[in-house]
Order: sequence, then C-alpha cells, then structure tokens
Amino acid sequence: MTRQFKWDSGIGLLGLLLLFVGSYIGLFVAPSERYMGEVQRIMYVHVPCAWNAMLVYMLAFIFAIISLWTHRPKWDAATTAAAEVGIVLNSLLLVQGSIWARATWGVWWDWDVRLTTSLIMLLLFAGVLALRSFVHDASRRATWTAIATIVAFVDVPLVYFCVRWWRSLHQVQSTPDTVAPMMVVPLRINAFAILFIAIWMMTQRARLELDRRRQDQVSEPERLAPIGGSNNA
Amino acid sequence: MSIRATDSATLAIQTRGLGKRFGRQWALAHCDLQVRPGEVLLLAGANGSGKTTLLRLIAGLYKPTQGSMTIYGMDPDQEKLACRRTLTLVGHDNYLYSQLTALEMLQVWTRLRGAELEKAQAIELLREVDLHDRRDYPVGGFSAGMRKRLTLLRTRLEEPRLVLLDEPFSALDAAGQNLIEDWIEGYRSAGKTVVLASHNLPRSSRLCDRAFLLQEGQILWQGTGEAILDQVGTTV
Amino acid sequence: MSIRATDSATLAIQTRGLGKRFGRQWALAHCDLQVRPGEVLLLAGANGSGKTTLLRLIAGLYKPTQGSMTIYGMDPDQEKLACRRTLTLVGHDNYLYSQLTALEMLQVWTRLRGAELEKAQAIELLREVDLHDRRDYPVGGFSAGMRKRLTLLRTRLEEPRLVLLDEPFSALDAAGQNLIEDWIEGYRSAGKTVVLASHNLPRSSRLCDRAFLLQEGQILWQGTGEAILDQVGTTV
Amino acid sequence: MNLIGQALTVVRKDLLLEWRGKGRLISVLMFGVVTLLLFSFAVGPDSTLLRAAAGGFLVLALLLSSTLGLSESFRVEQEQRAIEGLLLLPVDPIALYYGKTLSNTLFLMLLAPVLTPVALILYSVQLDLKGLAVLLGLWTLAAAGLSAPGTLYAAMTSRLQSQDVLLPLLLFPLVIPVLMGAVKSITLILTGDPMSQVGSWAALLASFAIIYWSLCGLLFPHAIEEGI
Amino acid sequence: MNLIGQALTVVRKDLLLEWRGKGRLISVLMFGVVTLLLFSFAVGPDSTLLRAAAGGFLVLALLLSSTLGLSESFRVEQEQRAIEGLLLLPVDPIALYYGKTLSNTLFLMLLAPVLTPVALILYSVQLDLKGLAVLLGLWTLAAAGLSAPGTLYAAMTSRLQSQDVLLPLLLFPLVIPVLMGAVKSITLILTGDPMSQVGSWAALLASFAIIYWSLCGLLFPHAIEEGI
Ligand code: HEM
Ligand SMILES: Nc1ncnc2c1ncn2[C@@H]1O[C@H](COP(=O)(O)OP(=O)(O)OP(=O)(O)O)[C@@H](O)[C@H]1O
Ligand SMILES: Nc1ncnc2c1ncn2[C@@H]1O[C@H](COP(=O)(O)OP(=O)(O)OP(=O)(O)O)[C@@H](O)[C@H]1O
Ligand SMILES: [Mg+2]
Ligand SMILES: [Mg+2]
Repeated sequence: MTRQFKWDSGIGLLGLLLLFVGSYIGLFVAPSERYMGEVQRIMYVHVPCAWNAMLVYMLAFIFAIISLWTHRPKWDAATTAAAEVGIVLNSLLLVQGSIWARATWGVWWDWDVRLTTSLIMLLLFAGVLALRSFVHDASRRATWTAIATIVAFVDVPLVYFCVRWWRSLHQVQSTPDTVAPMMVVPLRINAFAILFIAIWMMTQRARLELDRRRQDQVSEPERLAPIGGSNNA
Repeated sequence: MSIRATDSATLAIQTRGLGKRFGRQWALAHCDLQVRPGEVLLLAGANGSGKTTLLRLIAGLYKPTQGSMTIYGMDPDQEKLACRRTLTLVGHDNYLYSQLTALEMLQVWTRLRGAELEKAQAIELLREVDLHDRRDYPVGGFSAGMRKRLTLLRTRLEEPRLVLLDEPFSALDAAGQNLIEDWIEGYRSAGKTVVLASHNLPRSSRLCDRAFLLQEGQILWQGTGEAILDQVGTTV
Repeated sequence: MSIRATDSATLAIQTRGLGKRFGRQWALAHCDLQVRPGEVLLLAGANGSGKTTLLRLIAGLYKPTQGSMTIYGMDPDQEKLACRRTLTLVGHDNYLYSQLTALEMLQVWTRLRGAELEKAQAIELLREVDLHDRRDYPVGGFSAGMRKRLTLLRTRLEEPRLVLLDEPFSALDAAGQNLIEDWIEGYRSAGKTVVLASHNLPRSSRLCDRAFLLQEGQILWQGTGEAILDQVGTTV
Repeated sequence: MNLIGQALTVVRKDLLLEWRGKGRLISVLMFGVVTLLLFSFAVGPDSTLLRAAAGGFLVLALLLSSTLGLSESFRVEQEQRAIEGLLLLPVDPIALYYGKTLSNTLFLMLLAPVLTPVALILYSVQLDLKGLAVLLGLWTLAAAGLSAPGTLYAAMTSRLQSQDVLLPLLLFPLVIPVLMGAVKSITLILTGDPMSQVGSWAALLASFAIIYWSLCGLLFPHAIEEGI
Repeated sequence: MNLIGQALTVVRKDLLLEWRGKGRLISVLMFGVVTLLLFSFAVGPDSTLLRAAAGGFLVLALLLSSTLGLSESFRVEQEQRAIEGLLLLPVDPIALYYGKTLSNTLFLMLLAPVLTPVALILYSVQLDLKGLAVLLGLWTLAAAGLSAPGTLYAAMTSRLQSQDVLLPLLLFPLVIPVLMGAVKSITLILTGDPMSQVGSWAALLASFAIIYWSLCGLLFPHAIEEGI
C-alpha cells in the first residue's frame, strides 16, 4: 500500500527533530541545577509533557462538544484520539515525575497539589475510555464518549482547587522557580517538539479510528427487485 | 380525511430510504413507506427480516443510519415530544416494574402522559383485559400472557393517533387475541393508524388494509391482506 | 413399548395431586396427569391458567407445594440428575449469554451434557434452524425469533426422552413453526414424549395425541386434539 | 404537563418503588454500617488512628453506599425494560433526569442520619447536636453533588455489562472534590473548627452540586437520544 | 461425565465469557486502583498515618473489588436466565458450584498483582521481592476463602432485588476473619515481620478457605434446589 506524504507526518518529523535538539541542549548545554544535580534534567521532558497533556485534554473537551453538536464520526475520532494521547502524555508525566521524586525526595509519590491533580486527571479520562470500550453501537459510543469527556474535563478545575485546599494545612512542596535562561530555551523547544508529536499521534489515532469505522461501514445492500404487487398506495 | 399520497403532511408515516445498520449488518435498507392515516398495516417476514427494527425506528427508539422520515408531517428529530405524544409502541418487552401492582402501573403511565386516571377508570380498563381481580397484585407474579395484556393497555390510555404493535398476539390466549383484534378494528374506525408486525398471518392478514413482506431488511412485496397469504405460501 | 396406564414405572410422567402455591395464589391444584411414553400432549388454557407452572414443576424448576410425581418411574427428589438427563425444557426464556456466538452456545450446552460437539455437527444443527450463516455472531444481536430458534436446538442436542415445550411456536415465523412441527412429529415417531403448552391451537391440536384444558390451575377437560378446538370455542 | 409536574411524577413513582422495595434502603444502610465496621478492622485496634480518620471513614462509607444506591436505582428500570416504556411516553428527558436525580438525592440524604451515629459510636468520637446538624447539612450538599453526575452515569451504564464496576469507576474520580470537601469539613466538625474553614468547604460542595446539576441536565437528553 | 470434568467445563465457559467481556477484569482492577486512591484522600495527606494503615487499605480495596467481581459473575448468568439453562442440564450442582468458585478464585487472584504495586507507590511503602511473593501467596489463600462463600451468596442473591447491596451485606461480616488475617499478615510483611507471625495468620486463612470450600459445596445444591 503506497501512502502519500501527509502534512501530519511532516509535523511528526519536525517534532522528533525538535525533541532531539531540545534534549541535546537540555542534556549537554544547559547548566545543571544547584541542589538536585543531573536528575533535574528530566525536567526538559517533564514540564513539556505536563503542559501538553493539559492542552490535549482541552482539545478533547472542545472536540467532544463539537462531536455532540454535529454527530459527525470525524469529531468522535478526534475526541478519542485527543483523550488517548492525553492519557499517554499524562502517564509519561507521572512516570517521569515519580522517577524524579524518587531521586530527589526519596519517595515515589507525595500528595502534592500538582501530583495529585495529575493522577486524578489520568483516572478521569481513563474512565472515559473504559466506558467507551463497553459500548458497541458506534453512534451511541460517540455520544457517550463526548458526554463523559465533557463531564470529566469540567471537573479538572474543581479538583485542582480542592486538592489545594486539602493540602493547605501542610507545607507546600517547594519547587525551583528561579530558572536560568539556558534552562528556558530547551524547555521551550521541547514543549513545541512534544506538541508537534502529540498532534501527529492524534491525527494518526484519529485516522485509525476512522479507518476502523470505515471497515465496519458496509454499504447498503443492493435494492431488491420488488416482486409481484403493484404499488397500490 | 382526504388523502394525497405525495403530500407528507397528510401521511401518517412517510419514510424515505430508511436504513439501519448494526455493526456490519444492515437490519433494514431502502425502506420507502407511505402510510395514510386510518390505515392498518401489516409487516410480515421471516425471523430477522427487520420488522422490529422498522417499528423501533418509527417509534424513535433507534436513530436511522440512513434516510429520513416524517410522522404526521413532523420530523422526529425536531419534534421528538410531539411525535411521542402521537404514537405508542408495544414491543417485545413489557416495560413493567415487578414490584408495582397492575393498577399502579396504569397510573404511572397515565400520569407521565400528563393525565390523571381515576381508580374506577383504571379498573374498567383492567376489566377489559380480564385483570381486574388481579389489580392489587404485583405484576412480577403475572404470567407471560397477563403481562402482555397489561402492557397492551398502554395503547388505550391516551389518544395516540399511531399505534405500533410488535407481535401483539404472541403470548395471548384465544380470547386475548380476539380482544386485540377488536381493538384494532376500533382504532381503524376511529381513524387511527395501526402498524403491526406479526407471524400470526391468518389473524393479522384479515385485519389489515395493506401488507408488506420484508426480507433481509428490505420490502420485497406489498399488497392486500388476502394476497399475502398466497404470497407467503410461495416465497417463504 | 406396551403401556399399562396404572403402572407408574411405565409412564413417562405421573403426577398425583400436584399443586403449587405462590403466596396466597394457587397456580396449580389437584393435578393428576398420566402421560405414556411416546405421547404428544397439549396443555391449553387461558392466560394464567397454570401451564407454565405445570411444565416447570415437571422440569424440577419448582418444588411442588403439594402432591408428588414420577418421571419415567423416577422420583425427581431422589434422582434429580437422572431426571434432568431424561428431560429437556424450553420455556419463555432463552438461556443465552449475549456475548457468546451461536456456535459457542451450542458447544457450551453440549459439553455440559457431557458430550462433545464437532464444529461440523454444530453447523449442521444451525443449518436446520437457518442460523448457519450467523454462527459467529454474538447472540445478543439476534432477533426474537432467531433466539428462540437457537434455544429450541437444545431439544436436539442430546437424547432426552421427554421434551417439554412452553409456547414453542411463539416468535417463530411460518417456516420455523413448520420446522418445530416436523421435529415434534419426529420425536413422536422416535418414541419420545412431548408435552407442549401453546396458544396456537390450530397448529398444536393437530399435532397432539391428547389435549388438556386448564383453568385457574386445574384440569378442566381432557380429550383429543380435534375435540379441544370445539371445547375452547364453547368455554373460553 | 409542564416540566416540573413531569419531574415530580417521576419522583413520586420512584418513591413508590422505594416504598415497595423497602429492602433497598435498609440494605444500603446496613451495607454502610458494615463498611464502617470493616474500616475499623482494617486499621486495627489503634484508636487514635481511628479517631483521626473517623471523618474520612464516615464519608467513604457514605460514598460507597451511595454508589450502590445509585446503580440500584436503574436496576429496577432495566429489569423488564421499564425505562424504555418511559422513554416512549411524551416525557421530557430533562424532567426525567431531574426527577430521577431528585429522588436519588433524597435517597442519599437518608444515609447520613443513620450512618453518622454509628460511626460516632464505633470510632468513639463525640459530637454535639449543633455539630450534627451542620454535618447533615453538609451531607445534603454532598448528596446533591453526588447524585447529579451519578444519575447521568448510572443511566448510561445501566444497560452495559458490569455496570456495578463501571459506575464507581467513572464516578469516584469525578467526585473527589465532593469526597475531599466532605472529609475535610466533617473532620473539622468532629475535631472542632478553630479556623471556621467549614464555610469554604461547604462552598466547594455547593458549587460542585450547582455545576453538575446544570451540566448533566444539559447532557442527559443527548445520552438517551437512542434509548438506554 | 465425572464431577471434575463438568466443573472444568464450567470454568472453561466462564473463562470464555471473561475473555469476551475483557472489560470486566480491567474495570474491576481500575475500580481497585481508584479505591486505593480514595482511601488516601479520606485519611488526608498525612503520610505517616497512611503508611500505618497501608496494609489495611490494600486488603480493603481487594475485598471491595472482589465483591464487585463476584456479583458481576452472576449478572451475566441472569441476563437471559442462562443459569436456568444450566440448571436444566444434567449438571451436578456440586460441579457447577466448584466450577464457578474456581473461576471466581482465579479472577480474584489476578487483583493483587496489580493493586499491590499501586498501593506501595501511593502509600510510599517499601517491599522487597520476597515480601511481595509472600503477599501474593497470602492473597491466594484469601481469594480462595472469599470466593467460596462469595459464590454461594452471589448465586443466592443474583435474582433478588438489590443484589449488589445484599451480597456485600452478607459477605462482609462473614469474611471478617479473612479480612483480619489478611490485614494482619500483610501489615506484618509491610512493616517487617520480626516475630514470624505470618505463618499463623496464613494458617487461619487456609483453614477458612478449607472450611468454606467444603461447607458451601455441601450447601449449594440445596440453595439451587428450586432454581435461582
Ligand atoms: C509523579 C510526580 C510528578 C507529577 C505528576 C508532576 C506534575 C507536574 C505538572 C502537572 C507540572 C505542570 C504545572 C504547570 O505548568 O502549571 C509540573 C511542573 C513542574 N514539576 Fe512536576 N510533577 C511530578 C514530580 C516532580 C518532581 C519530583 C519535581 C522536582 C523536584 C518536579 C518539578 C517540576 C518543575 C520544576 C515544574 C515546572 C514548574 C513551573 O513551571 O513553575 N516535578 N509537574
Ligand atoms: N412467580 C410467581 N409469583 C406469583 N404468582 C405466580 C408466579 N408464577 C405464576 N404465578 C401465578 O400463577 C398463575 C399461573 O401462571 P402460569 O405462568 O403458570 O400461567 P400460564 O398458563 O403459563 O399463562 P400464560 O399463557 O400467560 O403463559 C397465574 O395466576 C400467575 O399470576
Ligand atoms: N441490537 C442489535 N445488534 C445487532 N444486530 C441486530 C440488533 N437488532 C437487530 N439486529 C439484526 O437485525 C436483523 C433484523 O432484526 P429484527 O429484530 O428487526 O428482526 P424481526 O423481523 O423483528 O425478527 P423476529 O421476527 O425474529 O422478531 C437481524 O438479523 C438481527 O440479527
Ligand atoms: Mg421482532
Ligand atoms: Mg406461560
């Protein structure tokens, strides 16, 4: 099967290239952090993953609204793709964060606001996909995915606030916020790199979903020749 | 009621190229149906030929995969509630809450239609289907036919102009079947439209004005009620 | 097989004063039934007259409130498994797992009967009820009649000597009904005993050797198949 | 009939069903009590630990019982497809939703008055009457917040395989704000409330309820467009 | 066919159904994970408290997920009364019971390997590989103990209203020995086991399992005498 070169493959390649450049700068050019040392360099994927996960979830939310409005399969595919890519980025974020936490704080997990919010976000959208996997009828699946996505996304700000208040009696985890410029550059580059890769993954995933739907899409059978009877309507 | 078959506003049901697909399976395809008000229509066809699917599409319980339809000139997508007020369907299921009594079931249904049902009226209705002495029994303990009788009363609770019946005679004894036949005759003379799907051809063919034979989701043949008996004899 | 009606060992079913009460309601009472092997028996009666209750009692799904019975001379209380091996019942329900395919359903049933079903055999069986091209579809998507057809295949999976059928013709199309009629004829000539409850009197009365008319849980009348048509005409 | 009338008819029907199957309320309550007991076994005989977590355990027991109650509320609708019978009637889906949500809220509200005293005794915590009243008020807000998305999801999952797993799966992460709000505020009440933070937690619970009562009311008609 | 053959046929059928509805296992697992999370929210962000109760919470999450899994396992049987179809066949009720119990045990055994690591991370508890192996072994005993009465009760409640409430209601008090045994022994493993008490708790779990596997096998035929 020959495939013509699609715009999204271009974006994907660009993203990989940028990721390579950004990571190179991050790993070898940028200064190492005063307290945490070399582990800190994990930040150059960690933070971009966090930003992009959020962004992609927001896209899922927007697609879900459009999907509910139009009932067009392509928006359902887009919603699913965004939710899934969001979950991938979110999981990466959690894994990277845990590794980082293990190295710096000595534990895999801590009940910090951002950590907790990220975990809940992951579970919220994983629930959406679980629901989706149980619905067999395509159009109902689209509607229910959209509804669950909307309901889940609206919850994110509430979760954020409640976790903040929940923590408020205890000390807030200190994070370095004074950042050297040589740290900002790779961060920015990688943010765009992961954004591009995310877009690429989403388009691929949406295509796959549409392909799958198309495979199921059997065209209507031939019209049978009516027998006998005149149309006595 | 004067009839011009081409004018969808005056038709009870009009479908254009209606089709429904489940997964890779077309349960119904190319369905063009024109039903005039006051007609009694029979849907016949082998098991799995798409009768239930068609009735559920008309009732708005399925969304069509393809095509469009109007019910008394209304588009079900736009005027869902108005359509629901116009029609009633009794399908394979009985829609009962096993803990409620027969009387309470009737009251729940009527109230949700926006009306009020006096107890005397309800008993009268139950008497029609010979359940009046079971009115205070929970329906969970009813026999198959008793449930069917109760559910069929839904068609008499309000004034739906379009009555959709999916195998109304099944599970009923001879007396029950005669009763439903009388009801359908009554609906016809009251100018209501009835669409019924049934395998009881001897009974339903003599009731209907027109009959449709479905096969693999398509309308294969249409004609009069008498003709379908011969037709089925030759094709099925 | 020679028959002496008084000898319970040679009778397929013998009930003595069988009765079943639900709450304050006697669904069946004073039921004395003697069925000889190889007979086809029809249970007729209005809705709620106790047909299903009787069949379920015989099948061992209900425990009698009163009375006793034997099946081919066996006491169902003592020899439950032997009785189950002897009989099969297809009731109002379909006993299906919606996620399994038609083929898998047949295989599960056969295996639990202690036999093994070759795929070719299974397809042959499915072909009989015209479901062979749906063999790999999950039965959850089957139409009412297709489910019924599949479940009725249970009577053909093994060699039960007593076949209990509760409204076997309902939900089936004309071809299906003919098929079941043929099956029942076949069972009779193979010396099997069949008890069927049905509201389709024209069809079932010409099938049966003897007919019973139930009313309010009691046997009101018994006679031949032809006679019941007149009987029902006068009493119901 | 207007929307409100229809919604109230749905509530009335649900209350009648509840009345008939009184068993459901009682067994949900007993489930809650047993869960409270389990927590104390799970934590062990250390009573300081127990007392510190008492508020949390009470809320957890309430939440677990609520989820069971919610999924039960659609079980009876599906048994003989009664819900399809409702959908076929000219009932506005919005009325159906709010009726069902209201009756579920009422049901959930009944849990706290029973489970709270049990928790107080089991975990040996003291509470004066005023505190109890505030607690019940907070639980009312929480119950409203739970039943809005709970009813929507219970409807959507009611016909799927494994509803009883799917419903908590969808609902628990969603209602974490309710859980935290309730745990925090109830713990504050139990331990005394020096900084009067209860108000802001109550505000969180109220806003959750308001947001989801409106949002789910908008979404429900779409959810049942093709029946449930 | 002999008893064992029939029982294995039942297991095979259940595994096939499980395979078809893969969703069930995954969602029960996700439910467990979400429950673990809920516990930490209920207790608050205080990690010492959390760590002290970690074993208890893990076992509770396992128990709650197990109950859901058990009641699901009869849901599919009741949907179109498939269970009646089985009861009509010449299947020995004892084979039916042990088949169903075995497949439920297998199902429950799969929960611990997933939930334990999650609990370890969330509650910041350490465990070496040997400890993990012992823990999984203990859970296998506990799973066997749970599914013996669990299957019996799930069958008995499967056609009643509100099974999902009734089952835990009946089961939780009954399995408190399992709960306590599992909590105690798992906590010992997590905190280190100086006095090697794990053995005696494991013996408790094993004897519970043995007693209920035999007892419920005897009782089950009576339970289904008139169908379920
Ligand atoms: C599982 C563990 C972790 C998770 C889920 C997580 C999550 C996140 C999220 C969601 C953000 C984006 C916040 C925003 O831009 O508003 C973020 C940013 C950040 N995280 Fe993490 N994180 C984790 C562990 C860590 C650890 C262990 C460290 C370092 C000690 C760390 C350092 C940072 C830094 C420096 C930022 C950028 C802060 C900023 O932009 O102001 N994270 N993290
Ligand atoms: N589980 C039950 N609980 C309470 N009453 C019952 C139960 N099953 C049957 N009955 C009652 O017993 C009587 C006989 O019921 P049965 O189902 O045997 O009738 P049937 O002859 O099969 O009727 P149908 O032709 O409608 O199927 C009815 O009055 C019914 O209400
Ligand atoms: N929910 C569904 N999922 C998958 N396939 C379905 C579904 N509903 C119907 N079908 C398929 O659509 C076809 C038509 O089914 P339908 O129920 O309309 O038949 P029917 O004419 O009512 O048959 P019967 O006389 O047996 O009731 C069948 O092949 C059936 O398998
Ligand atoms: Mg049909
Ligand atoms: Mg019957």
